[in-house]
Amino acid sequence: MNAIVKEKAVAPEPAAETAKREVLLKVDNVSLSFGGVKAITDISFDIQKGEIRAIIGPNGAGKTSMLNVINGFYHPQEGTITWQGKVRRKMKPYEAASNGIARTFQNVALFKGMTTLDNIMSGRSLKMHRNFFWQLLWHGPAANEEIEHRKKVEEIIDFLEIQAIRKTPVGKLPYGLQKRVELGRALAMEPDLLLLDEPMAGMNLEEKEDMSRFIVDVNQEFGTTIALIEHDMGVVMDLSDRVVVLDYGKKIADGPPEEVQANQDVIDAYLGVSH
Amino acid sequence: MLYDIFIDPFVQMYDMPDFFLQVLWEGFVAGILYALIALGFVLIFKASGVFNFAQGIMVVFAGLTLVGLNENGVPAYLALILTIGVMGVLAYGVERVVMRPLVNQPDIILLMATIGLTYFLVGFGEFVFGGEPKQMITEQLGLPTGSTAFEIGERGLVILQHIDIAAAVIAVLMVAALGIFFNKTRIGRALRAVADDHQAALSVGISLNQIWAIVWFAAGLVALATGIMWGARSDVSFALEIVAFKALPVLILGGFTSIPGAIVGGLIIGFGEKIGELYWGGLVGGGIESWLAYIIALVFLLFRPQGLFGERIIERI
Amino acid sequence: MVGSASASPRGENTFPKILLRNAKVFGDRTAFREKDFGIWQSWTWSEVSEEIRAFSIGLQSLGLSAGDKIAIVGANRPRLYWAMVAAQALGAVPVPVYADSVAEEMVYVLGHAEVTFAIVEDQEQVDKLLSMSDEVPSLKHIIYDEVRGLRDYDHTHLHDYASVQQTGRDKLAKSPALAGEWEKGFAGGKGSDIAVMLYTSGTTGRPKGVMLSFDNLVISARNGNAFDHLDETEEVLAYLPMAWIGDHVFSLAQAFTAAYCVNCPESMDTIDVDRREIAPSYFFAPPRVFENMLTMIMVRMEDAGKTKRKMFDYFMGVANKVGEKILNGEQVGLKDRLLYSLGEFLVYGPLKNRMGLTRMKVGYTAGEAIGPEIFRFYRSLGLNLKQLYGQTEASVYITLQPDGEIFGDTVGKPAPDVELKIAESGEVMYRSPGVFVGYFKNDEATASTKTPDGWVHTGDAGIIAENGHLKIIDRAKDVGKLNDGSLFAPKYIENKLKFFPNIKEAVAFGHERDMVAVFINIDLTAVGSWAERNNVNYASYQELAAHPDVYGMIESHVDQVNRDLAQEPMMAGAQIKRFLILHKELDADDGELTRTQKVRRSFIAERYEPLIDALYDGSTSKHVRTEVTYEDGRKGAIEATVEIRDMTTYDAGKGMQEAAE
Amino acid sequence: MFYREAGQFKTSYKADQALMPILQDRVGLAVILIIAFAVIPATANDFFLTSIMIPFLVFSLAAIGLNILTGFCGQLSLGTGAFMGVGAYAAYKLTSIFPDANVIVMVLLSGVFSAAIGAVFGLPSLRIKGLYLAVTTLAAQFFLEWCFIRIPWLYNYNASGAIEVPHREVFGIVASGAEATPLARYFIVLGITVFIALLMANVLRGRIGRSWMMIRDMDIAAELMGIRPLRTKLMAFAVSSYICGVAGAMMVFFWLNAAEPSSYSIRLSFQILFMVILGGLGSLSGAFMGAAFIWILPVILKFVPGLMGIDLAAETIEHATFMIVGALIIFFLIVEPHGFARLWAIAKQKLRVWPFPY
Repeated sequence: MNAIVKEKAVAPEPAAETAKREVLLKVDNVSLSFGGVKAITDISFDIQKGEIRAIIGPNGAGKTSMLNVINGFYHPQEGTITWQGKVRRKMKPYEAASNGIARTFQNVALFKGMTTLDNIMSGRSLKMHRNFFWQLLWHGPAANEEIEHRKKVEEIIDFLEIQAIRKTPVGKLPYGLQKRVELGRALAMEPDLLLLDEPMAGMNLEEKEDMSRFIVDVNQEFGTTIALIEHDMGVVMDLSDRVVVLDYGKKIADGPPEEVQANQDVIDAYLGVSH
Repeated sequence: MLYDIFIDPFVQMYDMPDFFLQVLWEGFVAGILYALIALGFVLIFKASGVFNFAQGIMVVFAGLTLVGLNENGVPAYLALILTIGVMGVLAYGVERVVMRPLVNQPDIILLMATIGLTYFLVGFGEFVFGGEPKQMITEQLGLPTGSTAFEIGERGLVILQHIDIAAAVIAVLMVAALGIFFNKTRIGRALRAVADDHQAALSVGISLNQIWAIVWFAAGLVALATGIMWGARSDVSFALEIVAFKALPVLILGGFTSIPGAIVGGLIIGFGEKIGELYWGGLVGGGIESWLAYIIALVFLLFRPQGLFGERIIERI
Repeated sequence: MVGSASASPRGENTFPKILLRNAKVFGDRTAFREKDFGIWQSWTWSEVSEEIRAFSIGLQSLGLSAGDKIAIVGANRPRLYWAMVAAQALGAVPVPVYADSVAEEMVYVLGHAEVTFAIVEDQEQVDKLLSMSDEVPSLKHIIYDEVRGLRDYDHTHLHDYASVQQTGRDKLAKSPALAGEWEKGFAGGKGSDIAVMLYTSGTTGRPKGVMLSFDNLVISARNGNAFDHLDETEEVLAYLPMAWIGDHVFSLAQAFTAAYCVNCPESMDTIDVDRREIAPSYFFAPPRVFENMLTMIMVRMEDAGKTKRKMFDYFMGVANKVGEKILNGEQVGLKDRLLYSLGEFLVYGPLKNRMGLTRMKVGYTAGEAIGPEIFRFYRSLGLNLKQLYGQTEASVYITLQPDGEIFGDTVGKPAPDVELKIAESGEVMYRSPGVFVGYFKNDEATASTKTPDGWVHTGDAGIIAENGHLKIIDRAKDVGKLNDGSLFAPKYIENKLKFFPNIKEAVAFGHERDMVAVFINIDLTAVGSWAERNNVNYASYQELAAHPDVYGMIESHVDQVNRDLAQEPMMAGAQIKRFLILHKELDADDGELTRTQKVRRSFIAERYEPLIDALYDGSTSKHVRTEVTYEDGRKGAIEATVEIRDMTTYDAGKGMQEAAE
Repeated sequence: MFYREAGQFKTSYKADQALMPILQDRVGLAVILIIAFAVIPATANDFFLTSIMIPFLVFSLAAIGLNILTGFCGQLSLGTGAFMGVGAYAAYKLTSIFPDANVIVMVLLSGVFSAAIGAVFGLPSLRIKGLYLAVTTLAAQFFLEWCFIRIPWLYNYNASGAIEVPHREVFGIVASGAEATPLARYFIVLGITVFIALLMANVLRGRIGRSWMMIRDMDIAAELMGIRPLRTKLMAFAVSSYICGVAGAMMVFFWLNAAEPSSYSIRLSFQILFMVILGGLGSLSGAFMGAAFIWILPVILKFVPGLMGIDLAAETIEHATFMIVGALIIFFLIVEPHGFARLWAIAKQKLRVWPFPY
């Protein structure tokens, strides 16, 4: 029954798909500066539903600033951001979450005092509603709510294969695992858009491969749209459907990996950057 | 009512300029003393990032030691020198016993340690010299007493205590001295290096421990001076401990690491407090001196969280 | 004793029937647990029977029918155990396969067994099977437990366990009569029917498919239960390969017949924690596991504070002196008793707690001879650890150590209903209800192993001691003679070496040679931590193995072994003359070990021929290059210059006085 | 060693999320409670109750209050004393306005007022962090202290300027006022403290407790995960102040009988802060340990010389005590900056892995 082999369909070709996909987030002519210093200059691009979108560029290209703009931590002086079809007003950082945007941080920003479990549970905060007085009682509604969310969290722990460190305080974990927990925390928010700020920074090859696998799985299993920053070209090229390249706060290229890779400006920008 | 709040005080200021001047002077002197205490805080904070709650007690302690020694028959000037010695020993001890083991601990822990130190010094001071208030040995130290009165307009009168003038002068001298110490001397520059960047300081071969001992000693001297001044105006007692908290709002205004800031902050608080008390305090039954300073600082904070001289903080992630 | 009566009703003769009985008698008792999503998910017997029924009917509708072979591939999971019974209910024969076996091995087994269905754990296994579907034309359907990563696969021949089960449930919902029919389906099942096919990872040649009937399993299982008074209150941990007879009997046959609870760990890296949480009352493990636990204990104690270590050593001394006596209920002085109970509080108790053996009523080790000192260590802690001697072909049980008759060097008396005899060749032979039906599609092998009147060749050389206990010397074919005629039993020597925590594996040579020489594998955990403590830096196993200090350490161990051997008249002639430390760890992926981690002597002999020559040509070092297979299947090679050391040997009987004590 | 966890497994999340998943802990707690509710009342004399147990419990509660704010939500406060004062004065007014109301209810109610005021002074915490925040709480401290002095209504215009606890009965038992028996007071204080501690334990293991710790550990990350900083911090301030308020009220009603503004001075604030720091930031059990240390140690020290036959002037001992406590505080900060709770945690871990070092 060679049948099986033949019929085993691989994941749909991204390139083919992208055309039809609807736009989730659109950035138009955004500029950002701190006290005169321009971090981002007139950048426009979009992120489509269900894709893995990479933002790459040499150090200091304004990648992180871009991310901070997207999730409302910085407010651009110029330009508009269209989120799910609506032009987004100036919003408070905490509103990003309720808008369905989750993120991880360049240098892990876990809650050091808590266990892996609690860290990921914290991702559910927005989805839990039992008020203070139920919490006082604990037994009954509050406990049930907790349990129902614990189930979700356990699925994530299972998904990321971190059962062994479930009850370990995150401070004690090796860097690679911390990154994984942070990803889990973001996943717990069940975001529409997941922002990953250098998810593989400071990882060894093996860890990088694991992380890549998880990122792809997240994208395929949950259909989560992912925008990730990485300055390791190699990784990005395998992972992402489309890539936007920044350099000195300006956009120098945008398109599918192979295209971008060929682009002369990109090559120049990366000259001297060892990869 | 509104009249009492918004008009009447200013009318009074106009009607009785002499009184107003007197108030300003009081504020000025109080400010100087706050500034002096704040100075002690700044010295230590600058060099070690430690918020030294014990500064207030060090003032009292210094004063007590001086007076105590004198009471036990030690001639004033010798007592003064001995006290300086004691402050030196204290500085060394603190560096050895408190600072060194607690290096790199979170602020709050160090803060707590200095409060622990406060307890210890209070206990120790009382243990040795007894708890009851003492008279500062102003004359013996050859500090001016008495007062001079100035005629303001007709029948207006402003009285300046000589000791206050002395206080002002000494304060100015001390600031000047510190300024020179920081900018001209090797250790002083080293100190600033430490304040800016521990690693850098270490790399140019400065022993942090040394530095700490020195700043604590410097702070000790400042405390002594403050103690004398303050003691001369009221008397030397642990009530001062509370007053020492006033240094906090001062620092808030001036910023934790700026010496000029400390002075300016001190004066602002000094003036604000006295004027507030004498012209508005009455409306709420007086005694607002006890908290006005903090409220001023609080309001100020809300608008400029980094202090007068501190630079702006940009949040990054 | 709770329910021990109900542990041995003879009525039901197949697992499906026993399942129904358990669902009736022990309906609300927990039958299976699995650590999943952070807690122990539990199923009662009635739930289990419902699950199995639904899945079984689901399989039926997929076309699984009597006589079909159905492969079971994956780690221990309730669903996989259930799948076996579900298949049996339809008259199909489950064929558990080692999940971690390399592709070729698996292809052979699946192909040889002509499996039509495969029930697998997850994507990894699915991919493996898909990749070999060309070589295994009989395979029609693959059913997986873990959905992850399989969404985009084509599902015409691929099914989700849950959905198959759902089909069953729906059908049942539609026609409740179905349940009855399903039960009727196996009501007529005979005990002589084939229950399961297990492929023995033979130390030589291709694996053989051992066909075991229900009678084989059910009867031996009941005997086993009766022998150790096991009932429905036991807790066991299912963590050994499902394809191995041991696990099959302990986690399925005995579990069903005694109706006790089977617990499946969360994952292989949480196994220690899971064992501690469950604290099995009936525990089975190959010597390797006990060796590792002991090594772990020793390593950790090395890192412990001075006083703690003193205390530990002292009380271990006490235990060594009186522990076993107390366990065997012999006379012991009051002082010792008190000391021992103090030790129990300070050391033994906590140790058992850490190992998760606190509640262990009886524990077995088998598959290989266990180092006598290791064995004694556990017994001296008050753990009723016993040896058994068994085989796939015997449905495990051949001999067992009865309580109170425990001797480190023997494997016990014949199990209930087992007849035992020693052939003139010295080979151990047995006959029992557990004796297998035959090798699948391999009559000549069957014939050569099993005599017409039902006696089975174990392939082990042994003697029956005066106390009626069987003593295994070695593999029959491995026992050899040195050129000077003195007896050479490699295993015996190897086990002596392997007792030292620092030595993980040892291979002895000497048959038809002038002297005994050995390969040694150091234990990376033990030696590694030793290296840390003595800040010896090393980058790889190879480097550490070659380190002079390590050599020195191993040399002292080998010397100790020689001293021991010298004390044993039979073995004195076979002392170790030369040894070397291998530059790589022996590894199943390279075919050097079997899947059950037994050394493949002959294979190693070929593979490392140059080294063996070097051992015997007197050279003091040898440069070698060796092919290796990495976990991900890539191949590579490692080179090294291996040092060889000479050993002094001792005259026979030297140090007899010690032995006399 | 004592922790034999083998065989303790959880088959439900409910069990897994229990306050004390480990059997031995539950047993330990049970023992402590039995001692507290049965043994001590049966054996202890009035002195032990009034000058050790009652104040110890009162301070423990206050420490829990401050711990919520500083230990769990990371907001440093020096205003604890004043917030306790608010509770005390509120309770005093309530009892004098509703003479027939149950005094215990009044005490519990008084916390609401300090909660409100606490929240108000918490407002700056949105923009102000760390030591700076400490100053704003100092403002609260001194301002409120001033209020206690300057607003005669608060103390019913007593000439003394102090508040004296009225005689009140609960179910026919004298609960407050001079005639109240130490035992009655003890039970009330114990009851309230245990009750509130339990409630807090619940809150802390749930969503809200987590949100506080999120703010404490990494406020930016917390915010980007949808935690509203102000709301969360204010809640911490309110809850913390409520508890401190109740503690303050208990302090005067069931311990001191009378109090004046100076009873709630900055000294008290520091005392409580020490209990929290030495006990261990972010630990409920730590609050109790800290309180025990800071309160009971001096009491013991007072008697040591007497017991050793040395007789010293009361104030000399007083001073010596000050020195020793101060020194010990520094000592413990050096030994274990994370407090007794951490020490216990370490010890417990050792016991769990015994005889292994890890």
